Amino acid sequence: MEMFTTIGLNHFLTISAILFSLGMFAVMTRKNAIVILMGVELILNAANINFLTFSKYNGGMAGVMFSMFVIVLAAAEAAVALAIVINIFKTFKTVDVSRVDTMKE
Amino acid sequence: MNQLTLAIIFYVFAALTVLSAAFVVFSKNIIYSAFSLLFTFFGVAALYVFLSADFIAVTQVVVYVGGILVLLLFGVMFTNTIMQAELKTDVLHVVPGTLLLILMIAGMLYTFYTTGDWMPGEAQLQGSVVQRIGFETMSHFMLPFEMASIVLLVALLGAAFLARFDKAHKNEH
Amino acid sequence: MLSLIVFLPIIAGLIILAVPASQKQIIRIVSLLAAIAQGVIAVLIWRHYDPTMAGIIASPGGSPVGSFQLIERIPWISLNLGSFGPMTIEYFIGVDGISITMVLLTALISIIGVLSSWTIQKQVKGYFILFNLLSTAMMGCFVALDFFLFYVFWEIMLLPMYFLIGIWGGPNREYAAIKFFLYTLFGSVFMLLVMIGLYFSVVDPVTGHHTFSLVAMASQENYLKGAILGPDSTMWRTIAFIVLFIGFAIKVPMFPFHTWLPDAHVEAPTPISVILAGVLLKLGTYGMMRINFPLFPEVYHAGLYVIGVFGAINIIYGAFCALAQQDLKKMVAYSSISHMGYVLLGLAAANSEGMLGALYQMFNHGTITAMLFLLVGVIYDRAHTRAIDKFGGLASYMPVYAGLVTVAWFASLGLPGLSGFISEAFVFVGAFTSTTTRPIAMVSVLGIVFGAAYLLWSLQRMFLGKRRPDAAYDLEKDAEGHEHIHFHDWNGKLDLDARELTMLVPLAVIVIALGIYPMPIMGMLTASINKLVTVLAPVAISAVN
Amino acid sequence: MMHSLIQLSIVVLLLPLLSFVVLIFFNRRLPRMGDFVGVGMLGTAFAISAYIFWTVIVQHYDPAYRIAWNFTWLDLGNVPGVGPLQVKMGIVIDNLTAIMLAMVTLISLLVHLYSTGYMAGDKNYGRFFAYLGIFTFSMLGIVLSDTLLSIYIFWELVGLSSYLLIGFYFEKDSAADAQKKAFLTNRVGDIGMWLGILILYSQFHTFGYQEIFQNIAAGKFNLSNGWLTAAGILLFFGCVGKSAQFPLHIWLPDAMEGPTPVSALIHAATMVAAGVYFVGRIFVILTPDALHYIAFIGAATAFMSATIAITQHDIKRVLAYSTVSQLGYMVMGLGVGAYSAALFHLLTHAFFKACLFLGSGAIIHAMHHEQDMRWMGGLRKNMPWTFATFSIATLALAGLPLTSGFMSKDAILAAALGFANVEGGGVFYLIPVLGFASALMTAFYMGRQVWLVFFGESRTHLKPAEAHHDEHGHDDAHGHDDHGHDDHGAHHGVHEVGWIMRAPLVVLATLSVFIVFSPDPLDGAKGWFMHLVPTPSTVVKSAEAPKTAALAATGGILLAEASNDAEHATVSATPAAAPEHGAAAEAHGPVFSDPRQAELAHAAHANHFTAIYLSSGMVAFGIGLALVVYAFGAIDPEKTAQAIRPLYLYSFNKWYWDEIYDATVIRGSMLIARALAWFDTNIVDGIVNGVATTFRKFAFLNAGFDKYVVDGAVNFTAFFVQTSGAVMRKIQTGKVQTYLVMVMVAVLGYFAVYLVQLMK
Repeated sequence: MEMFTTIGLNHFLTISAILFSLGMFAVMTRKNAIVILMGVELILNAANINFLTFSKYNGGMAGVMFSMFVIVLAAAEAAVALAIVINIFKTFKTVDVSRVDTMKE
Repeated sequence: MNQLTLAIIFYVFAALTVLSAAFVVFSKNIIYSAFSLLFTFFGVAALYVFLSADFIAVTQVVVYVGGILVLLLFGVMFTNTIMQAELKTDVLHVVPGTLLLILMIAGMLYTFYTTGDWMPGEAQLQGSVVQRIGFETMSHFMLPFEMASIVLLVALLGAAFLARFDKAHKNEH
Repeated sequence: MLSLIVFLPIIAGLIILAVPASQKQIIRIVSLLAAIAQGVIAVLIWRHYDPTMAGIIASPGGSPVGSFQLIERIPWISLNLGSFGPMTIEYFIGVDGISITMVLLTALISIIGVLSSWTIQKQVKGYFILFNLLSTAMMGCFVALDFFLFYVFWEIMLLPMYFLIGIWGGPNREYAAIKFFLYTLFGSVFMLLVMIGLYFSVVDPVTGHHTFSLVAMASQENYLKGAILGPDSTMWRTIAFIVLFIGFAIKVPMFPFHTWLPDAHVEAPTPISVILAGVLLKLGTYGMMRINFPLFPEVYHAGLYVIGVFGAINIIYGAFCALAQQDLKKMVAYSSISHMGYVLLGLAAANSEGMLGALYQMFNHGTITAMLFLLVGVIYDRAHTRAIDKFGGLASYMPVYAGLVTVAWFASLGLPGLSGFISEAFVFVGAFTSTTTRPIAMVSVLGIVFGAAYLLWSLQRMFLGKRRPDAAYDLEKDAEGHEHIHFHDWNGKLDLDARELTMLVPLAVIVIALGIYPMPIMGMLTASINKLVTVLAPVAISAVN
Repeated sequence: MMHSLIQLSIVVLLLPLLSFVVLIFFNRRLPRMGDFVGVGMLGTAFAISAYIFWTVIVQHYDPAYRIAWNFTWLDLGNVPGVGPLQVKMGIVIDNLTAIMLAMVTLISLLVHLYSTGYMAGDKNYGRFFAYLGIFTFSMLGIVLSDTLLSIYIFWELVGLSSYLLIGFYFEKDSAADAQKKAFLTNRVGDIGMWLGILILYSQFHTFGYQEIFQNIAAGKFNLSNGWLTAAGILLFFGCVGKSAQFPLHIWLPDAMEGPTPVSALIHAATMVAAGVYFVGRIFVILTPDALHYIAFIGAATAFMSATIAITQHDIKRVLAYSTVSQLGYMVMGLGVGAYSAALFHLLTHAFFKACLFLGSGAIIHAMHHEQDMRWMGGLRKNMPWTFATFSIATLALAGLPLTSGFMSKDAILAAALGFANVEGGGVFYLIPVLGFASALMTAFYMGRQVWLVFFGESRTHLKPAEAHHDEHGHDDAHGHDDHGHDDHGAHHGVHEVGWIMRAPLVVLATLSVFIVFSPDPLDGAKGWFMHLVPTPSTVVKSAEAPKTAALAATGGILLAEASNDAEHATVSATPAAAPEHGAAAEAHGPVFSDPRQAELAHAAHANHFTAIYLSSGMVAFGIGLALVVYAFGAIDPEKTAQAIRPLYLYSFNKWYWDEIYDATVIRGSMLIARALAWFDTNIVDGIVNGVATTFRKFAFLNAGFDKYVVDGAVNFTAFFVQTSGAVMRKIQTGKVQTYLVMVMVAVLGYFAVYLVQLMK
């Protein structure tokens, strides 16, 4: 019972793991490029949770700083990725990544 | 606030986060996914607060909800005819994806719960760390901070370049 | 001189190789010029030929090349085989009376063949290159005096013929081409074995080495005792004679090896039929006279009756088969079989008259059959059919054509005054004079009647009477009530045009001229024939053994 | 030097050839299609021939007159076993040649003239004269030939010209059939002749008559006597074909499909007589057995065709069978040894038969190509000239005294009687009996013909309508203008033919009178012909004759022709009969050393008057019978025909020979031909293809091993690489997510390994 009432490291890690897996699942299975991006955001969030969790329970500031940089990079990534998606849409008239397979031939 | 109240609040936000994330992933409608993502981000921000990172939580809300999510929504609207009855996304690799999903969660949880000795437990962060962030940024993490700013600048320029109108199209006007 | 006449066509072929394929007219003219040059040289050789020199065999104690003329002899391939001694293959060519007539015939038929090829439209370049190669090979066969060289030319000849039938032929051309090729190859494989056997059995009296020289081989004293084909090896000599004979008989073609001929003729384009019947068939009997008989005279003598019987079968069987044909070209092809039977019968007579008739028949059959096939080609060009029953009454509408057909047909049935008669007459004279073949000759004369029967019958069905209801042409009346005929898909001249006349009239003139006075050709032959008969006589053979 | 007569004869020979060459190439470019060329050339040829005739016959008047010239045509060199050998051609002029030369050129000239009228308007008018030219050339070649080879050559050339002329109206199928039939039938005969020539050549290596005769006389014929008989019979076979003797007579009646002048020239007067002429040339080498054979063939032919001629309706067909019958007489005459008489009959027959044919041509021409005698009648008044000449010729043919035919026919019949006596009766009496029976029938059918054509009333209107129609088509085929047949009931349109056609008739009728040939109307032997063309002595040794006598006999006729000098012509005046017996020769003809020949000559002479009485009686009876039947109507021919219907049909259908040949020879040949062609395609070629198939099957077997075992190993490697590549290729979808899945699988794999390591 104590395991559930006392919130500890493992709780956060569990949420992070679930978020990561869900993000991974979205990236793997969704055809829509934007949903894939959402998955990527989930993964990044899961990572951030991990950073902050270990930072809190270790007492170091590195995790906090890194999570800040991750957010910055996530913003940059989102901008660039969306620009690319829009270009893909312009070129292929779709954002279905399974149809964007010209390299196969 | 006693321990239990905190635990209950944690579980509420944890549930919010996980369930909304699951909805993001499993919903077939992109718009629903996008709005569900909003709740995920809020939930995560709440979890950050539990982790003594209130500044990060605020940043999370500002950047993700105010920036990235809006960006994603614009993306959705640019790439789909909004008047279309259903903005669906098809799936592929459902079976291997689901299997991997379960295996990953199971594997990671197994690892976490069997590895008990990576918590020192002595020097925990307590209270707000905004001041320390400021010190750290200007001292230890000076270079990464500057680099992050450059990366942001370059990314913004690049994104703007990529997403702009066709050059040739423009020249005609 | 002789090398020039042999290799001129190949030179022309090389020139054509350099001409772009689209320049069809240039290709044709180059070929024609080569053929005409060949003809001119052939006539020059003929004029300078000394008909008193016999050839055939090395004169005892005299020159090792015998009384051949225009000799060219250089070592071609020399190998030192260690214990076998040196092996020499010579480039050894020359002419005697037998080959000079064939050289003339080949040159003549080549010119006709090129002219007749003018209408070929498909892959002109390839066609003429092959044609020239064929021309060289034929000429080479007739002048080669080295067995190996002869064999090389003989095999070279097969290849272009195969392609010329197989590519430019009729609907069933592949079958005909492969049949021709396999048949002839079958014959020549054995020839190769016999050739090697002969090489190890014969010694050149001058050098003392083994030799492929046909002149040396024709003298029985040059054979080694104890060798595989030496004078005492009766069994092997008999076998060698028989397989060699079959090899040549396929080319003749002799019953029962004749079935490639009708197929090949029916499928081959007109110029190739002309070459095939005009020259190639003669190679079979030429080979017998040049190689088969002089090298194995005693077996030849033992087999006279059999050869004669096969000749008679050819004559009568060919005539009967021709009588039953509906396809004009097939009829002419069977008539060739019948006429080559006369050659065999003449060879079986083993006397001067018969041999002379046989050789003269070879020449005449060349010219007459060329005419026949050209005339068949003329009507096939116009009507796109060769069915004898699809005509009728043509004589009224195409008088010049009908006239030339009459000349050719009557020449073929052996009408006196035309060249075919003299050769047939001499064959019969010879065959009847020889007691061996006398009964055969008595039966063979039936061929005269049946020959006339199928030719006259086809003449009647095609040219006489009125247009048949299902004829291959339309009958039209003009405003003045004169009847004209019109062939579908034919816009050229109805009667013979200038090119066709250029081919046919000289042949007709030759046929008539040689029918009235045959000495220009016969005079070339007599010395060689008499010599050949002497060499083959049983007396001469027993004297050696 | 060449004798001038030889030179002239060469000119005569070549003139018609020149006419042929000019006309065949240029007839459409010449005015009048060049008929004047033909007529002019023939006129010149006849003039020269007449000069030769004058010189030889009138000036020399010598039974043994003979000049010859030969040249080397082919030189075969020094033939092993024979020595130097040449094939020679030559020309011989003796009395017979001179007479034949004049006869052929005269009739040819007359026919040329006649044709300018008869053939006028034909679209191939010029070509007709060209063909007449080559025919005349070939016929003169036969007459002048001095070797067996050259006579054979011209023999076949006559066959060719006959072929061309019979098929002159080649658009008609019947004409095309007839020309082919004629040529092929002749070829059958020619085979025999050629074999005969071959027998003689194989012994002597020469074709020359004189050399062969000398060699036989010298006993150099090394084969048995049977071979010599065979040679004679085989040579006679040429005559059987050309002179239309039984059993090869079938072509001649069909040959009437040719234009009528051609029938007169070729198929009555000259070409068909060539067979008789040729047998005359080789008469001396015929053995008694061969002569018997010839006599029987001749008698059978004469009788058979006479019976057929009785029932025919076509005016030309009656004449054609009569020609066959008369040729049978001549052959029979030769067979019984009456050489002179037979050749005499040849000459007289040529004139009167040509006259008859030209006369019938005139009638046909005037009747607008009506040939059926049943629809004629009463032409006497319309065509007096034709009637007169036709009648004279008819009397000559029937053999009534005062005509030429009487003399020659009587001589043959007398010889036949004598022959039967000499041979000892029995079956040999059949020959004179058949001869006299034929004489009777000849008189009957000729009387019938003259009466039907010239007497009585016109019967044109009796002609059935459909028959009319047929005749219309007939006319069209002839290419003549169609005058129509509106002259029913009377011969309004029938007029006497023009002078150019009338003149030849008159000339020929004149030549059918006895006085031309002999002063004594009852005995031809007293005439110049039988004096100048005496029966030569045989060179064949009779069994009973002593050898020396036979050799001596040959001395006279066989001239010193041993010289092979090509340019040297020998003229010899050695008489055929020994001149010392001149008086006897005058009375009894030549004196023979061969006892059989002498006996025959004597018997013929002895039976001379018997024959005259008998044959005159027969002729009178025959003509009388014809008058009784057709003039007085005492016997109804229709009813008689009904009464003896099988016989009538047998005769009317020409003894069914055409049908028999069609059923046996022609069908048989075609059957064999088809069978052999089938055999060739299916059996011979089938074996070839079968062998090929077998080899191919074996090759497939071999190839199977090669393909599946040897090549299989190689191919498997390639197959493996290819298949695995194909599987791998499936993974490379080009979709990033697929790769991600794999990466994750791999990561989880490592993770699992890590966990397992961790748990240890």
